[in-house]
Amino acid sequence: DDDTIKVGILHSLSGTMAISETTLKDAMLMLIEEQNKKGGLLGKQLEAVVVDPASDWPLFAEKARELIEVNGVDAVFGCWTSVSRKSVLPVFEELNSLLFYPVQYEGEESQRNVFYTGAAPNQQAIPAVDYLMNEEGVERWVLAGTDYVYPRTTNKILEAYLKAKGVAEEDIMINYTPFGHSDWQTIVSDIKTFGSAGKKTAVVSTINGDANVPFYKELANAGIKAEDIPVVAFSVGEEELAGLDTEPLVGHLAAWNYFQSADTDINADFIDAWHAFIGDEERVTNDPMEAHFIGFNMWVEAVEKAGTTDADAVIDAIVGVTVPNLTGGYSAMMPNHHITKPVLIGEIQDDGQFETVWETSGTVVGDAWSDYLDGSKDLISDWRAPMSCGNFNVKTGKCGGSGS
Amino acid sequence: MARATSQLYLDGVSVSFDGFKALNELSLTIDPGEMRAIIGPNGAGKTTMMDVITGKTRPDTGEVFFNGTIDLTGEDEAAIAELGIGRKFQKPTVFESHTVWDNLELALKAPRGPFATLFHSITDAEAARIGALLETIRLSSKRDELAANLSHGQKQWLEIGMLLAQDPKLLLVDEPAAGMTDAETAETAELLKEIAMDHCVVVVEHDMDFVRALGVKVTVLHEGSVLAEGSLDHVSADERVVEVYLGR
Amino acid sequence: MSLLKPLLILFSLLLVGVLPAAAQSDPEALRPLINNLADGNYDETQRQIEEIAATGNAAAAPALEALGEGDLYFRKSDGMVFIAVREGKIYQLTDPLTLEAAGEAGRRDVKKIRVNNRLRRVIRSALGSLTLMAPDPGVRMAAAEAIFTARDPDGIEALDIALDAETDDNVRRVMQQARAAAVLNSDLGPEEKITAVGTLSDMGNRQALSLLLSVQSTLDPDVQAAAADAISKIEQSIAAWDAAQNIWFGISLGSVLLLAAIGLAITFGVMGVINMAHGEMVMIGAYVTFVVQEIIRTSAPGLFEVSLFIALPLAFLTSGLIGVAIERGVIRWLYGRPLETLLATWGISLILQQAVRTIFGPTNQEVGNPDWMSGAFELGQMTITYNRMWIVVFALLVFAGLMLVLKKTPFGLYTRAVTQNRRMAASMGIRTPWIDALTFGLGSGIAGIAGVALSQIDNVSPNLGQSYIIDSFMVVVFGGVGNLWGTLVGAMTLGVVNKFLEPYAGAVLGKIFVLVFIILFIQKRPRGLFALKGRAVEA
Amino acid sequence: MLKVENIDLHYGAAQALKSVSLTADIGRVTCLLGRNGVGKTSTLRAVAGQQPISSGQIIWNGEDISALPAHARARKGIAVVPQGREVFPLLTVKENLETGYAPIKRKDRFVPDTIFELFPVLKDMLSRRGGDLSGGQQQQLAIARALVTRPQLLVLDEPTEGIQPSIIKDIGRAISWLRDQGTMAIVLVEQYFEFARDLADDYAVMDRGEVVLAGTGKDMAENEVRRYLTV
Amino acid sequence: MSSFLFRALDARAGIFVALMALVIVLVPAGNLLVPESSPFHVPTYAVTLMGKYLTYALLALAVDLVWGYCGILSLGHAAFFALGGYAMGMYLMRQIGTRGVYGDPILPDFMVFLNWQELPWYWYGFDMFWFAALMVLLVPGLLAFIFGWFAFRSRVTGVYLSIITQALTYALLLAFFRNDMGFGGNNGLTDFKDILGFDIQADTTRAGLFAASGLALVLCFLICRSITRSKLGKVLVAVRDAESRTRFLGYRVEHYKLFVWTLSAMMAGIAGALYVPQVGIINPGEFAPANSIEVVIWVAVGGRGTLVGAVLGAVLVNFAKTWFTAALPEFWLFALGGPVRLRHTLPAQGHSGPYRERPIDVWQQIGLRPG
Ligand SMILES: Nc1ncnc2c1ncn2[C@@H]1O[C@H](COP(=O)(O)OP(=O)(O)OP(=O)(O)O)[C@@H](O)[C@H]1O
Ligand SMILES: Nc1ncnc2c1ncn2[C@@H]1O[C@H](COP(=O)(O)OP(=O)(O)OP(=O)(O)O)[C@@H](O)[C@H]1O
Ligand SMILES: [Mg+2]
Ligand SMILES: [Mg+2]
Repeated sequence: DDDTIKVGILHSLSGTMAISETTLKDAMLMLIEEQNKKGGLLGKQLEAVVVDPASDWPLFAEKARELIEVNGVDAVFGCWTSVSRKSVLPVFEELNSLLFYPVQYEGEESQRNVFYTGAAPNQQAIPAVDYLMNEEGVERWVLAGTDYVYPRTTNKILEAYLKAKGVAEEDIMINYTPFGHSDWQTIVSDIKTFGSAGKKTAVVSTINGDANVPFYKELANAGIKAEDIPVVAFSVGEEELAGLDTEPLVGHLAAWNYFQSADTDINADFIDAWHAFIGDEERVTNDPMEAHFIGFNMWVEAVEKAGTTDADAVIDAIVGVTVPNLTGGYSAMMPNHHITKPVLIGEIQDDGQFETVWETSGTVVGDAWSDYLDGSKDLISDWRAPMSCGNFNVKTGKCGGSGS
Repeated sequence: MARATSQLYLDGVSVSFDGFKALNELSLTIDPGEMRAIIGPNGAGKTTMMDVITGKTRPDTGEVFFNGTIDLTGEDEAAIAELGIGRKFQKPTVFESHTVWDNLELALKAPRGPFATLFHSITDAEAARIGALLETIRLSSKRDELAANLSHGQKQWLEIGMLLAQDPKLLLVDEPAAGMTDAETAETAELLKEIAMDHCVVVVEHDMDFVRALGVKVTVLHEGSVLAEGSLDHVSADERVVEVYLGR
Repeated sequence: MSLLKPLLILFSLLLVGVLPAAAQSDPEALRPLINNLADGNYDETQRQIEEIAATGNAAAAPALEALGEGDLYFRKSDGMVFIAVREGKIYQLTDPLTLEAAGEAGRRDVKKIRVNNRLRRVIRSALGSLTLMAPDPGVRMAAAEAIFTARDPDGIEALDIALDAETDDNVRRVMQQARAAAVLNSDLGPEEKITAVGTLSDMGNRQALSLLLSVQSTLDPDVQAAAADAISKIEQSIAAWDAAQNIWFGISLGSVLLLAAIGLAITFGVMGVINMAHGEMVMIGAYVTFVVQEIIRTSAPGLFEVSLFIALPLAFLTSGLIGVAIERGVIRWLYGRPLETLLATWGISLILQQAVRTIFGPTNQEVGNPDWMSGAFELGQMTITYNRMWIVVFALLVFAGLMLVLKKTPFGLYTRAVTQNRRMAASMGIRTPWIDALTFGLGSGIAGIAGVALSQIDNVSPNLGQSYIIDSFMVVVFGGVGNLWGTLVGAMTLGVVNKFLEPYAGAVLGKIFVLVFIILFIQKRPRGLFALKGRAVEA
Repeated sequence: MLKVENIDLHYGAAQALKSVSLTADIGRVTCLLGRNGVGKTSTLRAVAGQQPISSGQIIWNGEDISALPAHARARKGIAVVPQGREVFPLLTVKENLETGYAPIKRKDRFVPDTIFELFPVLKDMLSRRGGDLSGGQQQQLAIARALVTRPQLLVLDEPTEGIQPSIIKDIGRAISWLRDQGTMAIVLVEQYFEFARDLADDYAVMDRGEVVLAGTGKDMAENEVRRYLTV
Repeated sequence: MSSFLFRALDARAGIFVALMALVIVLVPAGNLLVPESSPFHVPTYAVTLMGKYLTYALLALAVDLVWGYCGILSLGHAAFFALGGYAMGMYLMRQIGTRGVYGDPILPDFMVFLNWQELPWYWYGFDMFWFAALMVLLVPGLLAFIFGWFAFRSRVTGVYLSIITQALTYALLLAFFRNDMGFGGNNGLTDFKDILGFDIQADTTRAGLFAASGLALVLCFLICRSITRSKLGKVLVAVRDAESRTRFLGYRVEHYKLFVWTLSAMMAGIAGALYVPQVGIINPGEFAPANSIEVVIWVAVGGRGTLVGAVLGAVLVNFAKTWFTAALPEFWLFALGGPVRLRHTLPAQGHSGPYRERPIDVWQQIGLRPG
């Protein structure tokens, strides 16, 4: 039927990732509903098509194909883990459709059909480390993460960055744990030991998902206070805190581009709308939700600009589109398909919210390619004509990476 | 000396379970072609002895030799079976989800390796042999029944059939007449005697009429070792045998 | 939130009431300083705090306390500073010095004075010197500890006064340690410093070590030598304690495994049902805890400390009844078909997960730790967290209780008889359907109470069960199916092995090694650690 | 007293019993004889409730028990010694005996001394697992276990199988002693003709799922019966 | 030999093979030859989907061979599937050449961005298809052989075996998650470009892969069928029912088990290798113990010990999963859990099936309980 524009929602509603992704599905449904209230898009109503890839990576590809080929959606909002995104990439490329990806990730990617509305490492990790170094005087670093690509890459970047800042090898401790790790006794005690060497120590945590709750519980019980050894996390948001008694965790940090506590009218409206939509005053908002908010509005604007939902037209139209974000500023879609975002450092409060203790003065442009990794420091991405390349090598002047 | 010419040779075999001696310095020699009846009270160690011979239980001490030269204590069950020792269990154990026919086919003497069985197709001679065995054990009418659906006695018969199908050099038969009518018992005795003409047989039984019908040398076990040996009349006259086994 | 205010006032009154009269001469003198807190960045705020502390005026304590807690606000209209507590859409204001009610304000009328970790540290040490003379030994202890971490030489004077007055030996010791820390950071003479090193060396723990390491380079050569001695002494004793700590970690992990597996030791070990829904029973137990706490939070906050004791029987009943329902509805048709029980219970586990997801939402739920389950105590150089300790105790109690039921009651005997030969058990007059249902209910109920315990250390989410199911099966099988002692020893062994591997191999490789260890171990003992032997088993 | 009236029994599609009728009175031993596979065990299973019947009635002490589950029948005083022993392999001998407490009153929950007099070997092996016993020992345990329930109807399926001669004699004496107590009806399936003949007050012979001959023990004519027992 | 394969082709198998042949021809034809406007056109989406089902069916077949016939309940077969998949994935990665994002001619992208300097030795040779194809068989086969050699010789049976197979796949899962292993960590291997020179996204390639999966399935089906119908098949069933009795007949049970176990692992490997190019990704998630359990469920739904049933079960359950995850995204687990449960609540065997008759023997099969 041609009287609606279909939007695909590709978030796991069952399996291990449902815990995070279900909320995003609801957020998308809300955004679509609101847009329809405003009269839809190009005079048509939007229709959400929800599927459940069930936290199963190959199923993501299958479902993406189904959305595009069978349901004929014009854009897809979805994925959380990197591997799910990697799994669907070829599908979007082959069928030339659009994916808006709302989660912070390790970078090192820029694809024509994908728009990265979450943070790249330079929009999250590096400012956080800067903050700890400058404000808290941290000299010794524990980089603790779950053993997969995002933490590995982020830690690689951070390690390079810290060394560049003169931090000695022995002042960096790197530790990886399996997914869903639940017994943190040894690691917490190691952190305590590492932190007792007489230098101010902090933990940079890329611990993923469910493992955070037992980690923080152990941390709190072992009496590690934020004043002594602060932990700054990149994957812990309001949603994760909802499962925790935050009283003992006050002062630990997180770096994001959005906090629910952001004191702006647009955010207050967003939260009100969310509570009304979900029918629960207690439900929190979080950064990936904001990313979808931004991504969705950018898509709407680009479609309006292009006058069509045709993928090529939208891809051309969307670069440069600027929409308000929820923290009071504006975010723009950059030629590398990443967006500009402010970086906020927040401290955990006893009510489960974050309070912003520091923020960048303006917005930061997301880097597809890190300046701190050998393979990628010469790469740039620009999807505008004439370059139209995701991995242009400024040294060789050629599109197609850094290899010889 | 005795060992070299024997078919089966046990010397000083002891087995204990958590301190309880099931076999106690048991020595026994079976000559080639001999049939031997073994009797003895419940718990005397008869079944345990068979377990030791067939590799199911390892003796704590003692020697077990087959054919005078082959040390059985070092072999596993399959190897011992391949050497030519077949066994009927006290409690009938057959392959319940196979038909009676297939039970016999599996037991039939033939190469036992995986590749041999993979490419095996049944020959006329084998089919005829199975047919004959079915007659002998009177299960022709049940040949396509699953073994699970047999009555207790029929399973006993099927197991005897499987033992015959293996055509082993040495047959160990644990209570073949249990659960059979008197007439069938007599018949079983005839059958065993026939087999004993060119095989070596060791029979365990509590039915004295059956043992008498076999008419062979009898060994009485008691508390894991030999109490008496000789003809049935000879051992029945032994006071101790009457005391512990036959009763008054 | 609403609780906080009266508490705060009470606390402050306690402080104010007993401080030496001189120090609290004129609270109003502080007002401009306090109001100054309203402006400026963190650096400025820090200076203000230090200035306030320098007055030595204890009346400033409540304000600083509130600042640290994030409860200090300023009114946008006039820049006045208040302690504010949010009630719904408005804030209740309290004067920070007189602690009298000061009206209310709308959400947009006041602004919070921001603090970060650095400021909290500053506040803590400021409060330390202000509260050294408090009547409550706990407060004095905290104050001394604050000075210890702050290592601020300015505290020495206050400490000396406080030490003279101190009556409590424990507090006195901590004060001396705090003094030693401050001394090492000061420019006092070498004698003083060597004594201080001695005090720290006796203290012997990581904090002392950390302190010595950080000041070592700044010391005179003599003192440095003493410090080096102290450091190596402390390091030695810590190494020995580390091994003990590892064993403790292992036992504590083992107890978690035991708790997770013990219900399975019944449904799977005793009954032979490959119960894939076991994890969900644990999960349900955890959700029961959540619901209990939620109800307590809204209608009887005073009961929070005993919430777990209320949750235990309820979790047992809930999971147990669900277990009975599953047994009656599904499993009983499948006895003798264990592999199909695998399928059926797998289906059930999916349904239960999704049901919980539908009812409670997919996200984590907050289950709080009562006070007696929070924090830690020191045993020598070992830190033992209360929640872990109680879980170890609890796991052993559950184990003992279960052992009693299975070994010493007719119910246990009948259960084992039924699983060994259902038909014959019925002919002996045992009501097999009852026994089946009750046994499955018992196993599920035990899983439920395990859930109560696990809610204290892990996530409460629909996935909770999934994360324990594999480990549980490993434990039961490793220990030997059908043997409860095996489950106990198996769980503890795997826990300790894991914790000894982890420091060397890392958590990921450590876990892999444990799995490989299990595989190899089963080769050696094909029927588990406590294998049943003999004819009875092979037959 | 037990009255089995015209029962049919099927295993799947195969019919194992055709209109079998049988009675057993208190204070009498009823013997059931027949070749392998004629349906003796099936009849006993029907009585004990281990196998459902497809038609007919089983009446015990005037009550129709055909639809009761096995455990309810045990509670009405029916005890079985099954073919193939079926002791609980992982329970100790003592525990095996204690399973017999299930259907009886609390005050009766002890193992009568007569049982150990009859089977002294069990007394020595109380803590050994049932499955570890020798075949004959298991058989003794199975009989003892049934007696612990103080049954009013004792159903024995080939109780002498695998038992040494002296104990067979003891069991024979025990059965007549139990009969003489006058509190118990006994149904005995036996292949061992002389043993059966010596004990039988009544007898029935089965063939191909039917009762083909029945009468009192006194007129149990050897030849006629033997005809059905030979091949 | 001919008689060996011939034995497989009785009427039932014949029907199955004929049907499969039809599918193998018609589906690609419907995709490539029938114009898109026609109602008989088979969309590419459907071809890939069905191709995936076929590889799952092959995996289910492999499980049925060891479980249905030999009583070895493997809760770790996904490991062999995934290893086969990785072998193929490595080949596909090497085929990318300079088309990766970094354009490195040798190193796959994930190695470049984690600063690997050179290709690890175990990646050598995977640029050649024949080598990769060999590894698809050898790696799972060898692992299965070594694992089985020890386990069967030590007479690990029943649940103990099941659980250590689970431990095996779980350990591999964790190992492959590690970035240090050199297999791309959690992200696994993706972004494949072509296979044997054909563009992996082309419709013709997809149709070809579909046909290849179908052929592999038919071939493996015939092999399994001739095995189960041979005397060896009877020995397997005997082992399943009464392992120790089989030994006393002189059969070396461990050799039999090892034979089918290894064979089955290799089939699983083939299935994995065909799966990867069709779904476009292989990552450690494939090792997840839950996956192995799911395979067992397919087999059980279709009917254990029937081969055809395994194939049907796999296709059926996966079709249901595809359908429900789209149609009832929030509730598909209820929908899937429900039937699995209901089907088994029905007293399948009436009241006097062999199972009720002899509970102990079935218990024995998995070693839970003595007979
Ligand atoms: N695993 C074991 N643990 C303990 N005792 C055992 C074990 N196996 C056998 N026994 C004991 O060893 C003794 C010998 O048993 P065995 O089965 O050999 O006797 P048997 O002579 O065959 O008796 P029957 O005539 O009753 O069959 C018995 O007392 C039995 O209880
Ligand atoms: N579980 C079963 N399933 C199907 N058929 C069975 C089953 N059990 C027994 N039968 C068949 O029923 C018939 C009667 O068996 P039953 O066990 O009652 O015989 P029986 O008289 O006790 O013989 P026996 O003297 O050998 O113990 C036999 O032909 C047997 O094949
Ligand atoms: Mg015996
Ligand atoms: Mg019978």
